[in-house]
Amino acid sequence: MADNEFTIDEQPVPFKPGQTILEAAKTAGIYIPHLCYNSEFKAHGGCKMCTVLVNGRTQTACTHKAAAGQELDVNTPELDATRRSLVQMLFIEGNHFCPGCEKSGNCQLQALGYEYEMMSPHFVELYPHREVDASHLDVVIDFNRCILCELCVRASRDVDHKEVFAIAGRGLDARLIINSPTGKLGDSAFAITDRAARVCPVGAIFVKGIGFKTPIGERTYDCESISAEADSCEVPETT
Amino acid sequence: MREIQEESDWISPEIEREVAEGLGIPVTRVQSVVQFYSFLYDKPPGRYRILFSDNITDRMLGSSALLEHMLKRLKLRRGQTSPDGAVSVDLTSCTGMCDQGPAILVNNFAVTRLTPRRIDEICELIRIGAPVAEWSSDFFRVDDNIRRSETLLTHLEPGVALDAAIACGRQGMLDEIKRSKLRGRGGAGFPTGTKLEGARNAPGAEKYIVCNADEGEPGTFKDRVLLNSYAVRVLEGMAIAGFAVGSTKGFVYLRGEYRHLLDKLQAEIELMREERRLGTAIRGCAGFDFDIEIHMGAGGYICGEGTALVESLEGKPGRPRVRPPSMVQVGYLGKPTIVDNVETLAHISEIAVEGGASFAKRGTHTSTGTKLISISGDCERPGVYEYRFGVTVSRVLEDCGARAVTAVQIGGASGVCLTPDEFSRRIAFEDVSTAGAFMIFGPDRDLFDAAHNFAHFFAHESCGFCTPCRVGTAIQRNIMDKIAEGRGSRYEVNDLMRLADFMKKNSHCGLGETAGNAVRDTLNKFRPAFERRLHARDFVPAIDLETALEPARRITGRDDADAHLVTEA
Amino acid sequence: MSINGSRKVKVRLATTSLAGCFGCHMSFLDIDERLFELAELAEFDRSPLTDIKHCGPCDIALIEGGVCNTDNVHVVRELRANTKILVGVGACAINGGLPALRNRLKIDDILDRGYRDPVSGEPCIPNSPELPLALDKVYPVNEIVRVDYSLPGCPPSGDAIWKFLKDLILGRMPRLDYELLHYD
Amino acid sequence: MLDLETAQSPHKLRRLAIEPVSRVEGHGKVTILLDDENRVHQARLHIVEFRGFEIFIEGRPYWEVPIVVQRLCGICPVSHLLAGTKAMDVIAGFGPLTTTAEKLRRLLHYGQVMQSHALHFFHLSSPDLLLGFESEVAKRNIVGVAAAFPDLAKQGVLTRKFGQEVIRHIAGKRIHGTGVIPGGVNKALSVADRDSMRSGIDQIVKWSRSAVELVIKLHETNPEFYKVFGEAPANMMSLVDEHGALDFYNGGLRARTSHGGAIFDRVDYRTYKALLQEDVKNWSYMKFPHIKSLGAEKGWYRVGPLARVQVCDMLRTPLAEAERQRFLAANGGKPLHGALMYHWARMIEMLHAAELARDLLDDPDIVGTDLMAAKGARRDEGIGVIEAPRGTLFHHYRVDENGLVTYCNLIVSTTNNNQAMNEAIRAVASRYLSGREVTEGLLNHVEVAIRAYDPCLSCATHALGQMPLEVELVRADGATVSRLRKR
Repeated sequence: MADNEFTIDEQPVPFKPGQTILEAAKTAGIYIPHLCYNSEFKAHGGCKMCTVLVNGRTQTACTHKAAAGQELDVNTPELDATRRSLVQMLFIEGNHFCPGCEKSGNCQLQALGYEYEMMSPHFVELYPHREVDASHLDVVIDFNRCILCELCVRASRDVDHKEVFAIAGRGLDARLIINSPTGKLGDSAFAITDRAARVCPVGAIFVKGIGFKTPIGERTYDCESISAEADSCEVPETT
Repeated sequence: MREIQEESDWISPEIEREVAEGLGIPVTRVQSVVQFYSFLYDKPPGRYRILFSDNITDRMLGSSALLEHMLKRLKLRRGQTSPDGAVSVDLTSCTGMCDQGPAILVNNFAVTRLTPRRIDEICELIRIGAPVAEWSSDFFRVDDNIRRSETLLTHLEPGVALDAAIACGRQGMLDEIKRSKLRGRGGAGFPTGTKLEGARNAPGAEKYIVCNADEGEPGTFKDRVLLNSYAVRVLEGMAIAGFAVGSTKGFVYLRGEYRHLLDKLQAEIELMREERRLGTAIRGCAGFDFDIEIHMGAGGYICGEGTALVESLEGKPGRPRVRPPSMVQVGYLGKPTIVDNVETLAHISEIAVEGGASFAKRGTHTSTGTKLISISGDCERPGVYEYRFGVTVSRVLEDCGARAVTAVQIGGASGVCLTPDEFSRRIAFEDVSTAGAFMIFGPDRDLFDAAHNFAHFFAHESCGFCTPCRVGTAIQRNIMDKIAEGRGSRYEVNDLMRLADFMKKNSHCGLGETAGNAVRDTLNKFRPAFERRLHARDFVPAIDLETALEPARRITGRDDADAHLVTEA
Repeated sequence: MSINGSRKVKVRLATTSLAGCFGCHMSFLDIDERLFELAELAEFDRSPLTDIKHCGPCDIALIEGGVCNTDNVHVVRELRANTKILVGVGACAINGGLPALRNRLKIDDILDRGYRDPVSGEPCIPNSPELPLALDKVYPVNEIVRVDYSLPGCPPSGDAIWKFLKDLILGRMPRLDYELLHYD
Repeated sequence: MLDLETAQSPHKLRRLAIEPVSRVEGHGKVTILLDDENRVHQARLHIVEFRGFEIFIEGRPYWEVPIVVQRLCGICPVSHLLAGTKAMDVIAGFGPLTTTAEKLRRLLHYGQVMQSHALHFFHLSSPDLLLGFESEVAKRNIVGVAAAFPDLAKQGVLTRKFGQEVIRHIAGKRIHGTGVIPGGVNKALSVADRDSMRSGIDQIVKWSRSAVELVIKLHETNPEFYKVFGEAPANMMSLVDEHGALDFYNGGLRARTSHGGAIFDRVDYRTYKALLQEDVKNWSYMKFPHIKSLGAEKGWYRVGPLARVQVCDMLRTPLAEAERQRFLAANGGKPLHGALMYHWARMIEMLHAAELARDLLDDPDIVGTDLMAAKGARRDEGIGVIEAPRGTLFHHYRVDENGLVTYCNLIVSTTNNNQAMNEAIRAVASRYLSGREVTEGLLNHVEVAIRAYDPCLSCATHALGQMPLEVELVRADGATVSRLRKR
C-alpha cells in the first residue's frame, strides 16, 4: 500500500501528512459520526461519537492522526451499537424533550439518534435539575440541553477571544459556567455576533424570539440523514 | 489555590475574582479549578472539616458505624455544615491509611486507627473548640508498618546514589537504567529507560521530572511509606533521572491526603540543598543542576493519570489530555516531561548504586527488581511488604497472616479480583500486574459490597471529560444502588455487564477503562452474591413507587388503600 | 396471527392513554382507510375507542403517555400482565415527554399552587380516595414495567404506526425508515 | 335540578360509578347516589383536571410556549397552538397579521374543525346513534359502525382525513405541527398543495351536507326524545364578528340567556376576567366558571356548537346558514338545550367549516408569500381567545423582561361546559335511571349525554391522568355489596 494511504472498512483512503483520521475520511467523502468535533476548532475528543477501530483498538477519529497502513473499522454493527449507546447516555444525562425544542430537526444529537435508530434512551432517566439563563438581550442558554461538547467554550476562546465559557465540576456535576461577575450570560462579554452563539450542535444556546421558523419538512435533517451531509459539522442556524 | 484556602478555609467568589484579576485570567478558569477538586471548597465548610476515608477497607473496619456515631454526637447530617459553622462531616475517597484505618482527615490531616472512643474525644475537642494543632499528636500518628523489606526499603546514605550516578556519567547512567530493565511501578509498566531516553532526545532545553505521589488507588499506601522514611531514595532518584535526561527541574505532586508529609519533605529538600544534593553543581559536579518543588494535590484520583497530573500541575482541572503527543514530547508547559511513580524513582537511586545488571538479577526476566505491596483488609499484619517480582499470591497471603481468604482485590478499585483457585498466580507485569494495592477479603466478606463501594468511587472520581465514563460510571453506581436496595433484577445484571465492557472499550483514559472491572469481576466470580440480592421478578421498577407517592400523600393528607402502591407479588 | 403461527386468528389489540394527550391515539386514527384493513387483521380489546373498559388477554398493547399517578401504574401493570407484546408509543411513554417538564418541580408545590381557591386564595387540594394519587415525577413506561418495543414520535405519524403495527402482526422485527423515525 | 348536585344524606345511599367515560377524548368519571328504590339523589361528573401545564410552563421562553401547550391535547392541538400564538403575537410586539398569514391560520383552524367534528361524530358518537344506546358493547365502536354502515364510516374517516391533510399542508404535520409562529406563519402554501386540497374540498362539502341530513333523519325518528334527552337550559357564549356572525378564529364575546336574550355582546375578550369567574367545588378537579353579572347560581353557561349556532346572528356561508335556519325552526325559534342537539349543530358547523375552507382555497391570497407582520415593542402580557371545536378557549400569559413566562392561565373549552355537562347527566339520570334496575345500557345513556358535549378532558386532565372504571354497589348502611373495578 502507498505510504500515504490507510484503509477504512477495507477500502484504501489517502491522507495528507498531519491529517487526523476524521479529516482524511471527510476529504475522501466517508462519514464518521461526531458531535463535539467542528473543523473550525481544535479537536476535543470527549463525546466519543467518532470512535473507530484502528488496527483493532478503539480511537477517537477526530484526534487520532492518520498513518500509513492503518486498518480502520468505521461502520460495523458493534460500532453502531456503541454510538447508539452514547446518544442514549447523552439523552438521559440531560433533559432532552424534542417535541418542545426549537432545535428539533436541526439538532445533531437528535440526528445521530435517527442515524443509529435509537428507539428509546434505554437507560433510566436522570432528570437533572438545570436552569435556563435568559439574562442576555439576544441569546438564551437552556442548560437542560447542554451536552458538554465544549464547542461554545472553544469558539469563545479561540475565535471570539472572549473566553466567556468554561466547564466546571467533575463527573456528572460537570457543567458549563459563564465568565461574568454574576455567572449570568447577560453580564458577560458575550454578543449575538459571536461565533459561540452559532456553534451549539443541540438546542442549548439559541437566539431569542425566533423559534420554529423553519417549516417541518425543510429542516436540516428532515429528509437527509446526518451521514448524507458532506460536512455535517457546519451547524445549521438555529430555527 | 490550596495555599489560599489554608489561610481562609474556603474560596469565596470574592477570592475567586481577586485571583482571576491577579493572574489576569477569566474568573471561570478559577472556578473550574475550584469546582474540580474535592479539597477546594466554593462554599464555606466547617472550621473543622472532617472527611471519612471511604475505601472498602475502612468500611470493613467499621467506618460506617463510626461515621453514624460522629454524626449523631454532632447532631449533623452528612455533607452538611453545623449551623454555627464549626464543623462539617463528609466522606472522601481512600486516604491511603488502609493499614491503620478506619481513617479520617481533619482539615486535611490524617487521623488513623479510629475507635468510638477516639471519635468521642474528637467530638469533645471540637465542642470546646480546641485548635487542631493542639490535638494529641497520637491522633495523627501514621505508622509505616513495614513488614518485609529487601533492597529498596533499606537505609541509603545521603549522596551515595548521586555520587555513583555522577561517576558513570549522564549517558552511562541512562545505560544502567536501561540495563536494569526497570519498568514503571505505577501499574502500566512502561520501560523507564526508554522513557528517559525519549525525553533526553526530545528537542528543547527545558525538561521536567515529575514524581507522581498522587497515590490515589484505593488500597495503596506504599508511596506514603517511601516518602515518609525513604525520601532520600526518592528525591535523589529524581535528581539522577534529571541528570540522565538533562533536566534541571523536578516536581513532587503530593496528593492532598498526604498533607502530613509536606513539612517533612520540605525540610528534607532544604537539607539536600544545604548539602548540595540539590541546587547547582550538585556534589560539586559542574553542570549537574537540579532542584525540586513540591506541589500539593487537592483531591482527585484522576490526577494519578500522567497527563491529568500535568494539567493539574499547570493549575488547571485535572482532565486527561489527548494522546499522542506523549508527555515525553509535550508535557508540563509543553516541554518534554517525565512523570514517574514514587517507587520507580526510588529504584533509580538503587540502580545508581548497584548498577543495572545486578538489579536485573532480581525478580523475573521481564519484571526485574522488587515491588512494594500495600496489604490491607482481613489479615493479621497489614502494612507494606517488599517482594521480588514473581512472588505468588499465596506466599504473600501466608506472610501477612491471612486465613480462609474469600478473595483478594489486587491493583485497587481498577484492578483484578482473585479467588483462591488463582492464588498460585504471580505478582509480575506478565501475570498479575499491580501498582501495589492488595486488599484481602476474609471468609465472611460479601464481595458485592466491595463492588458497590468501588462503583461509588468511580462515579465520584470521574472527571467528566468523556461521555462513556461520565455517564457510564453514574449509571453503574445507580444500578448497584438499586441492587443493594433489593430492587435489582436480571435486567440490571445484564446491563452491568454490557456497561463494563462499554466503558472499557470507549473511555478516554484508564479511569473509565477500568471503572467496570470490579463489578464485572465480582459478577463473574461472585454472581451468587449479586443474585442473592436480586428481586424474584424479572423486572422491578426503576423507582420505589411507595417513596414516589410520599410527597403527594403528605400534601393531601391521604393514607387510604389507593394512596399506596406495592411491588406486584 | 403470526405470533401463534396461523394468520387466520385475528390479533387482539389493546390501547390505552396514560399521562398523554391522546395525540398518539389520534395519530393511530391517521392510518385513515387502513383502519378497515386493520379490522381484518386485528380486533380491539380495551381501548378509549371502544366501550370495553377491562383488558383481557391480548397479543399487542399500545401504551401512550408516561406514568404520573397510581392509576397509571395499575393500568400499565394490567396491560403488561395481559399482553404478549407491550409497545411504548410516543415521546411521553418513552421519556416522559413534555409533561415531564414538571419533573424539575416538586409535586407537592405544584399541587399546592394548582389548587388554590381563586377568591380566598386558600389551598384546596383534592384529596378524595376516588382520585388517583400523583407520583413525584412523570416516569417513562419502561421504568415501571418491562417494555418490549418503543415507537418514538410526538406523535409517531399514522404511517409510522401502521408500519410498526404491520411488522409486529406479521412477526417481523419492526423498523422505521428514515422519514418515519422522529422524536418530535 | 341543582338539588341533584348534592344529596341530603349521602351515607344512606347506594353509590354507582361510571369510569372511565369511554369514547370521549380524555378521562372522566360519573358517580350517582341512589336510594333503595333506585331513585337518583345525586349525580356528578368528576373530572381529573390538573393544570400542571400552567405551572411548569413558567420559566420557559415565550416563543416556545405555543408549541409546548398544544401538547395539552391531541385532538385539537391547533386550538391551543392558535390561541397560544395569538397571545404571543401580542407579547412579541407584532402588529396586525398579513392578509395571507391570517387566512392561512384560518384555513388551518377550519381544517381542524372539520377533522375534530368528523372524529367526534363518526368515530366516537355514531356508534350510539346508529347502533343504539344499549347495543352490544363489543360492537359499539367505529369498527362496528364500519361493519354495519361501511359507506358512512368511510365518509367519516375520509372527512377527518381531509381535515388532517389541510393541517399537514400548513403545519407540516397532522398532529403537533408548527406552521404558526408569533407574527404570522412560517411557510407559504404552495400552489400544488392548494390545488390538491381544492380538488378534494367539494366532496367534503357534499359529505358534510349528507352528515347534516343524517342527523336530521335520526332526529326525525324520535324528535321528542332528541329534544329532551339530557336537556339542560343554559346561558350560551361564543365569539362573534363585528356583525354578529359566528367567527371561529377571532371576534368579540357574546352571551345569551337560555331564552336567547342578550347578556353581553361583542365584548373585547381581553376583559374576560371581568366577565367570568371560576369557582372551585371540592368534588371535581375542574373549575366551574360562571358569568359574574349573573352569579354562580344562574350564571353558568354552555359553549361549543350548540351554543354557537344559537348565539350568532348568522353563519357566513349559504349552505350552513340554510341548515342553521332549519335547526332553529325545529323548535319554533326557541333555543334548544338537549344534549343530542349538539350533534346536529356540530354537523352544521362541519359544513360551515368546509364551505369556509373552500372559499379560502379559491382566494388567491391563500398562496401569498407575505407571511410576517411588522414587529414593534415587546409587551409583557398577552391574551389569545378562539372558538375551538369544543367552544371558547382562553390563553393568558405574562412574561418577564427576559422573555420567560411568569404567569399562565388557561380556560379550556370543556371547563366552560362543566356545569352544563353535570346538569345534562342529572337530567338523564333522573329521567332514565331513576327507579329502574341499572344496566350497562342504561349507564351508557349517561355517557351518551357526556359524549354529546365532546368533552376534551385531556386538555384538563393533562398532568394527573385518568382514573379507573369502578362500579360499586353499597348498601344503605354503607357496606359494599359488590365492587367491580375495571381498568
